[in-house]
Amino acid sequence: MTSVSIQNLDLNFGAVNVLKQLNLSIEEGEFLVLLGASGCGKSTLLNCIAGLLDVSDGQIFINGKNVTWAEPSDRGIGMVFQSYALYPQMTVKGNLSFGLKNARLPKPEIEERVARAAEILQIEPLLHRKPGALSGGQRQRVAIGRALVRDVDVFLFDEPLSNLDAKLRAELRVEIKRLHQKLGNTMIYVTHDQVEAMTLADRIAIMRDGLVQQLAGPDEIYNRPANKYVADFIGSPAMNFFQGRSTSAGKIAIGKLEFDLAGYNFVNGPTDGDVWFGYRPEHVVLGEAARQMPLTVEAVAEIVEPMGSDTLIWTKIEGYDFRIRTDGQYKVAAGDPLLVGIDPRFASIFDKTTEERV
Amino acid sequence: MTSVSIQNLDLNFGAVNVLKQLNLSIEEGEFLVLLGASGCGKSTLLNCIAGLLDVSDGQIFINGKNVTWAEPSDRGIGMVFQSYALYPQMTVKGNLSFGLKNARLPKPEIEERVARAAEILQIEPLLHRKPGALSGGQRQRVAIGRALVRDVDVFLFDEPLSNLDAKLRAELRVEIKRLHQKLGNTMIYVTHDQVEAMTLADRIAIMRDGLVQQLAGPDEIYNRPANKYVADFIGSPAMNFFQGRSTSAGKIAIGKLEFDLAGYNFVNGPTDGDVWFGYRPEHVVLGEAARQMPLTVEAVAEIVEPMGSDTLIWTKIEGYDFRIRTDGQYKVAAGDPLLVGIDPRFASIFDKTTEERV
Amino acid sequence: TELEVTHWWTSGGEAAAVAEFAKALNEKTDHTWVDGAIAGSGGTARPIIISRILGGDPMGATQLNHGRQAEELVEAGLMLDLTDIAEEENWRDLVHPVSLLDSCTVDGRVYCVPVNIHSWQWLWLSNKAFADAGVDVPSDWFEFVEAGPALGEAGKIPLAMGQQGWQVSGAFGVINIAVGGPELWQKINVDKDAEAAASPEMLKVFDAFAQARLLSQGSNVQDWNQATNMVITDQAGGQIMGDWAQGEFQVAGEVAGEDYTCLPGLGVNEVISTGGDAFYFPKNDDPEITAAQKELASLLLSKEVQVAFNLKKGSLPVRGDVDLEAANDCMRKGLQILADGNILVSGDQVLTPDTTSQVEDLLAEFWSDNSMTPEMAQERYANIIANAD
Amino acid sequence: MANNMNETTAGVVTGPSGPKPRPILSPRNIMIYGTILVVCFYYALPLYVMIVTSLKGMPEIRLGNIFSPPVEITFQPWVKAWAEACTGLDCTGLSKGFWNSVKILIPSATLSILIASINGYALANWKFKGSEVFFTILIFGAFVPYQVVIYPIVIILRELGLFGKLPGLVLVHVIFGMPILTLLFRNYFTSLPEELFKAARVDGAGFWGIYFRIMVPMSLPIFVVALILQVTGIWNDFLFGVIYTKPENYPMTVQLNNIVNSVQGVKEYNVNMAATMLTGIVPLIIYFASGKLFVRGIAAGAVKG
Amino acid sequence: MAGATKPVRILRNLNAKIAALPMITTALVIFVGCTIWTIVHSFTNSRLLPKLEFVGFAQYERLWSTRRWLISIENLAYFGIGSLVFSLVIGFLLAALLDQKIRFENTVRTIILYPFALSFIVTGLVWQWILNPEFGIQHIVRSLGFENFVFDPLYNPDIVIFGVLIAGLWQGTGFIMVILLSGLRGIDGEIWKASRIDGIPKWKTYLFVVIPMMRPTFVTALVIITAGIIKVYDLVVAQTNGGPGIASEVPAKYVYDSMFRSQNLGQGFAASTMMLLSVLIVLIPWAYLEFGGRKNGK
Ligand SMILES: Nc1ncnc2c1ncn2[C@@H]1O[C@H](COP(=O)(O)OP(=O)(O)OP(=O)(O)O)[C@@H](O)[C@H]1O
Ligand SMILES: Nc1ncnc2c1ncn2[C@@H]1O[C@H](COP(=O)(O)OP(=O)(O)OP(=O)(O)O)[C@@H](O)[C@H]1O
Ligand SMILES: [Mg+2]
Ligand SMILES: [Mg+2]
Repeated sequence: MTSVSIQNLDLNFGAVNVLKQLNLSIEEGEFLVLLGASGCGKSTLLNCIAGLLDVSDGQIFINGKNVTWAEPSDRGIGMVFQSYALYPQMTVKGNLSFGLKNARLPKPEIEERVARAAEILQIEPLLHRKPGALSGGQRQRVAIGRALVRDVDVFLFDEPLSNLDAKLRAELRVEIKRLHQKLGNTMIYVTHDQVEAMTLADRIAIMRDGLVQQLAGPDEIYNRPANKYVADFIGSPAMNFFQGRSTSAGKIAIGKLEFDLAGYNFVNGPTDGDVWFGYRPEHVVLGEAARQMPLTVEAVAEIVEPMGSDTLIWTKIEGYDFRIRTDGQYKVAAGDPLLVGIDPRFASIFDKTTEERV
Repeated sequence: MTSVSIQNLDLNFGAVNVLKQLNLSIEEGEFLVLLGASGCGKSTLLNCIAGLLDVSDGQIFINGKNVTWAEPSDRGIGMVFQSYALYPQMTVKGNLSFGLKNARLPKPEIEERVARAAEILQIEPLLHRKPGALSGGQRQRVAIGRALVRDVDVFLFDEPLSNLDAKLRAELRVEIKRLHQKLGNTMIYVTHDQVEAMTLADRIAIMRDGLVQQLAGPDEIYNRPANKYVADFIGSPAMNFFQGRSTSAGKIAIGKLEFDLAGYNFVNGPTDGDVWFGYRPEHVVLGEAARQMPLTVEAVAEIVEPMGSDTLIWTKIEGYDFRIRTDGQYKVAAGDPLLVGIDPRFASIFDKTTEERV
Repeated sequence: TELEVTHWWTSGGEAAAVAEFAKALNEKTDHTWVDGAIAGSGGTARPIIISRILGGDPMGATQLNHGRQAEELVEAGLMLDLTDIAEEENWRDLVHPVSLLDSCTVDGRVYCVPVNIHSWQWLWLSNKAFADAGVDVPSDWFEFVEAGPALGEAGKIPLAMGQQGWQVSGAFGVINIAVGGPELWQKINVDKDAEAAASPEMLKVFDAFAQARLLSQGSNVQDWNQATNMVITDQAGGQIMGDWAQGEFQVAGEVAGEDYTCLPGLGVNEVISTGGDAFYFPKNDDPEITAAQKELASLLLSKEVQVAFNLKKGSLPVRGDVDLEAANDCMRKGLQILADGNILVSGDQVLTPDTTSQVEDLLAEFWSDNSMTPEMAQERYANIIANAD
Repeated sequence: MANNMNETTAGVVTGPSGPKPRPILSPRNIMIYGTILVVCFYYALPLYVMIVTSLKGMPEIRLGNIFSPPVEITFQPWVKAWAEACTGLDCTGLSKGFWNSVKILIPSATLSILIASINGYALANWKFKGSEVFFTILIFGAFVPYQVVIYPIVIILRELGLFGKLPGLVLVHVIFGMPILTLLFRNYFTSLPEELFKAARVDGAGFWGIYFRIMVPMSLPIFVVALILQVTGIWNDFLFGVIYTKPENYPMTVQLNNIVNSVQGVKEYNVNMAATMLTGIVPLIIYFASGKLFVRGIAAGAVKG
Repeated sequence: MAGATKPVRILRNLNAKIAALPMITTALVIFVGCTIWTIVHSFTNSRLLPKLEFVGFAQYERLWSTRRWLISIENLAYFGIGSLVFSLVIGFLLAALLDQKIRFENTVRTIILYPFALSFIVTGLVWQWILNPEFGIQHIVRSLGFENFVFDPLYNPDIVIFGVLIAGLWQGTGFIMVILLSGLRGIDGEIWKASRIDGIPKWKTYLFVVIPMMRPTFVTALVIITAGIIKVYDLVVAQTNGGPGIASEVPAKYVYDSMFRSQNLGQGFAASTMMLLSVLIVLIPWAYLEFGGRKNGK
């Protein structure tokens, strides 16, 4: 069943058209991540769903009800903010129960809900502290708790982890994932952190300038990006791109290199035309094993960046910057010759003009 | 030759002892990275070297000269700040030449130096713009240029990239590396980003609470961390730790598991005692290959985080959280059984009480 | 040389009078009068004058009420000693009554020039107001009080009174002398006899004062001349005010006896107190200015100037030998009383400013607060007198 | 709002769509704008009364009510207030006081802002031993009632030979402007990135070099705020003007008070109001002209700190 | 080369020290020196001229037995509490009103703030005029037919101080409003969003969430108001000059009048010392909370 459905949503700030006829449909219990560069309209979309912004056009349905004009508190949503937005003068318990008290729930009911949320989030010992006395991670948990107690159908997260340091971020990421597994609510999660998006999402919506570029599972987004923007956006270090010409015979020419695209999964079969040939740094095979690959190129390591677990190698192929990511145990120094193997099965090819996947 | 030498440096803010009898010696042309958690005193140390803070005790030598009490501009250093710290009301050219004008250099000389720096950094077209009209990366380059024109011996960088987005950060990191290769100056670089530290440094100094914990090359820091703090600090996801008991016979017992530490490179040979057994997530071998490892354990994947290029698997071994990082192509789902292989050669073992490497 | 002269004569009549001084100085000497008028009452102006003298930026000459206000300034040696001119011109014989000059004298040396005699003891009545109310113009305070209700019915305010403390306290002094008699007044103010202040006779004075308070209900003006103006415009029956009020009647073109009536000593005890204004000359380093100061000092006492000034001001000259042909009905009454020797020293001369302002505060409070009974006021009054020095 | 939540199946455009209708005359709007109207009325009323009264003739004032617009507009009160109103013999109106105020204002404002900005800069960026102590004393000074120090300052000015002279009054304004302005500047300079200051030091700029070349050009908003505060504060000052000057140097406020209190016969309310307007006009112009800048600067300097 | 030896302490930052000289002089000579001078002389019987003839606490005894001083203190208390409460409440209500995304915000704010540009002298005169029963509000209302309407605060000793308060508030609330408004604007927008999602009515959010969060801003406003209250002088001089009677006297005026009008400096010094003391009573706990607290609690 569809949990949240957005139809032809338009949102303008004055003359600026931030969301453009956006359609999105989220299944019940799904974890959807909105991913995109800063300013692409992620928060705006989330605010529209929450009812914090008045839409300019279109409709929003939550659990089948048209909530386009409903008050935020009547929509059955909970929201967790980047800055936590805890009420600083109230204790954790006060924060959790403020909304409930206001809805005039009976006292025992409030107590029970707060206790349950505190248990789920393991913040029982903190209930009588004020937010000022909590660490970033604890605050974040309280913020989630505030949505939890309200027994909502849909959770909205607006970059809930971006104020935390890397280590804590990784931990809380896992906790949110666990929470989702336990509660099974629909969750919509905004981030611009790829790792979060990849690890948390059932489906990812990649947004750009108020439009959804691709809506698919993490795997598909990573392996079969729908267009060059998505391909470039996802992955670190970014995908390597070459300009080339493909033929309907399933071959491709990049500069002086020519090779067969055997194994590449075409959308509509091979065609003639100028294309971008994209290849992820981590799919490169180095050393002797490269000789078995459909394309083998000789290159020189320009810069080597050992990162412990991996090593990044910067080189040039056919005049294009080419990044390679390899095992941290692979020993190479700047200036060393490299044997680079490329397998078209892992490549992504896009039309030169439309930049759509072919 | 030693380029920068710090002897018994103490720095107090009022009653707070931020740097504690710190000693550090940096070779000419070396790229030293100061890495550490927030608040450990990295910036403070850098400011002491630059002369922006008066030391409480100890001495600082730059190129053999005692500069402990010299003015910042007389120390032969250039500094690049996190927030760029460009003079907003001056053009790029004004920014670059401000220091030279202050030093009353002749005009043609100034022109020449600015031109050279602009060329090196490829910011010639920007010379007449104001910082407000530059992108983050361009600003950073101007900030570096400001150090460059002054023809200094030592470059100090205080988290120069931390305000930039991930993509740009990766690019500029490479540029700084290139610059260092080209100029060959001594560079001291503060960061709390591990990737930057690992990729840029000739040597890394890991700091904690005003003390240097380990000073070594990236490789050694990663593979042979000197103590548990360093081991835990470096690497993402963090190293897995088990409490165990080692014997002088070179064996170790972790809960019900017992195995031989053959191949582990002891500092002083095996001893009896309680230890921490640390193992990096990326050194775990999965699947059938695990059977060949000295220790093979069966476990169940609790959470699986696909990250495109890699996959993180969270599991439990002997009651300890255990993280595994594996190839993005490795398919596994939450709840699947795993065969986990561990090789003591890649482990790090620390004394339980001193937390020093054994 | 330019001589800056500060004073607080800013109402119409006063300004016209002081202009006579200025004219005399400008015409008769080669000095120029630089006017330094400070608006408000003496209470506002005195601090400014004093702080300037203390601040080392003295004016050429300044008005002050003689008496104890300047005592300390003189003692501190900040005032020019005028004894040599005084002796040369024989002021001791000229000045009448001579007590005025005594007030200017400290340790046998003269430090100020009295310029006029001001007496507080006047009740100014609007003839037309009484005509409107259908009663005769009263001939003393008690008749006035009786006429009060009639005036009230005719829509007039019986007694006009400005709300400033000095006016209230001045009126109190007048009623004190009129109702309680000069001896009582002397005992309290000169001898600081607290018992007298607490005596039943004094209570009568307070009762009369409370009556006056009642008669003045609805008089909301601040300045004395606004109150005078109420009499001039026949909105009020009368006003207790010093002889300077005369100047206002004159400026308004009213004629004594016809348009208004004056009752010295409230028509009860025809005594007048001989306070008045005096000019002091702060010491100055510049000998030229010192010379000019001395010239001004003698000019102020000269016959013509005295006549011209006092006619405009409505006050009495300090010289017994001037002939005020132009003087009107009221002024003549005053001169007559003066000639008869029915005189008293003025409050300024016998009380320190500190005591004066305490009394003013008390009476102002009494005046504005109808719930304060005469007994309460008397008790506090006696207290102040007991502590006065 | 529940009536808006019609049951619908996704995909069909039924029920609420597009922006939520917001009637202009909603109770909320009526209440808000109603209140605003009343508030504006209250705040604007005195200004209105001043203007209206100053344009009426005396007879009209005696008859009519103070709120009714003038039947016959006359500028005579303004002319009188400016050039003819008397204090004692001196009938030059406010014009002299106006120029005195200008003469007091310009050096006082300039000097106090200059000194305070340098103080603030030294305190923000060049802390030395004891600087915080002096600063604390200074801030306490902002709250010391003037009455406590009025008299000793008379003595100090006398000893300096400045009493009653313009430089003396300027000095007093500089002194009493210092605490608040210094606080304002210090807060502002502290809010500038410290790294900028460090960068300039590495570039070899000294105390004055950094102040003039780096700090001042970046600090326009706070200078504007300081300017407005000082201009209005000094222009509106009464107490110091009364105590530390003499009549020929009286600032406008003191003259205003004099003129208003020099009653000749009846109070000429129209002249008084014209004089009042004239006295208020300079700060009002400054204030209206700077408008938003002032509000923004206050936020930067006052609330942050 | 310079630097090898530790330089003389006092010469470090020499320029900064020179530049701070005016501040140091002011702080020491005026705020410390003059204050001490005044306090010392408050124990003397100085009259017109300061002299060091000590009389112990006599001046203070007299001060506290003087009715006018007691009335001044009482007035100050009424005026102070009134200004504090009304400035903050009205200021906040206005700020909240302006925060409702209204149209013409700039105009409205300008109208509310402009009186701040006017001096107390001007303020006092205008309100004296408006509150004058013969011309002002009372007259108008009466001429509308309410013959018995009485509104003459400036002529009624019991309420005159509130007449002064009305004028004071008119002059000052705009500024407080601006400060509070910028404090309001500084509140994280996400707090508002969170409270909307929790379904909390606006007024409750203001009351329970926003106002507590604005504590620092309120403190700033409070300090500004308090400092102003104690100094109130011009307004009273221009509006009522202490009258009717002595019903609207204030301490600042008492000091001034004692010093210059009554020529009793010692009394004036004693009164001003009391004023200083009351400032310190307000200020020291505040400073302790602000600065002492910050150090400990970060
Ligand atoms: N209140 C507003 N008024 C005008 N424009 C706005 C407003 N809020 C956002 N915008 C604009 O709308 C666009 C989308 O903003 P939004 O906050 O949704 O971006 P985002 O994707 O959340 O970015 P980020 O990752 O930085 O949070 C941006 O270009 C922004 O400038
Ligand atoms: N001016 C100061 N006064 C008092 N303490 C300070 C001051 N500056 C820094 N500290 C303290 O000194 C310690 C070290 O600060 P420092 O800025 O050197 O940390 P850092 O390692 O650079 O951290 P970060 O990664 O956050 O920049 C911190 O605990 C900090 O609180
Ligand atoms: Mg956002
Ligand atoms: Mg730092």
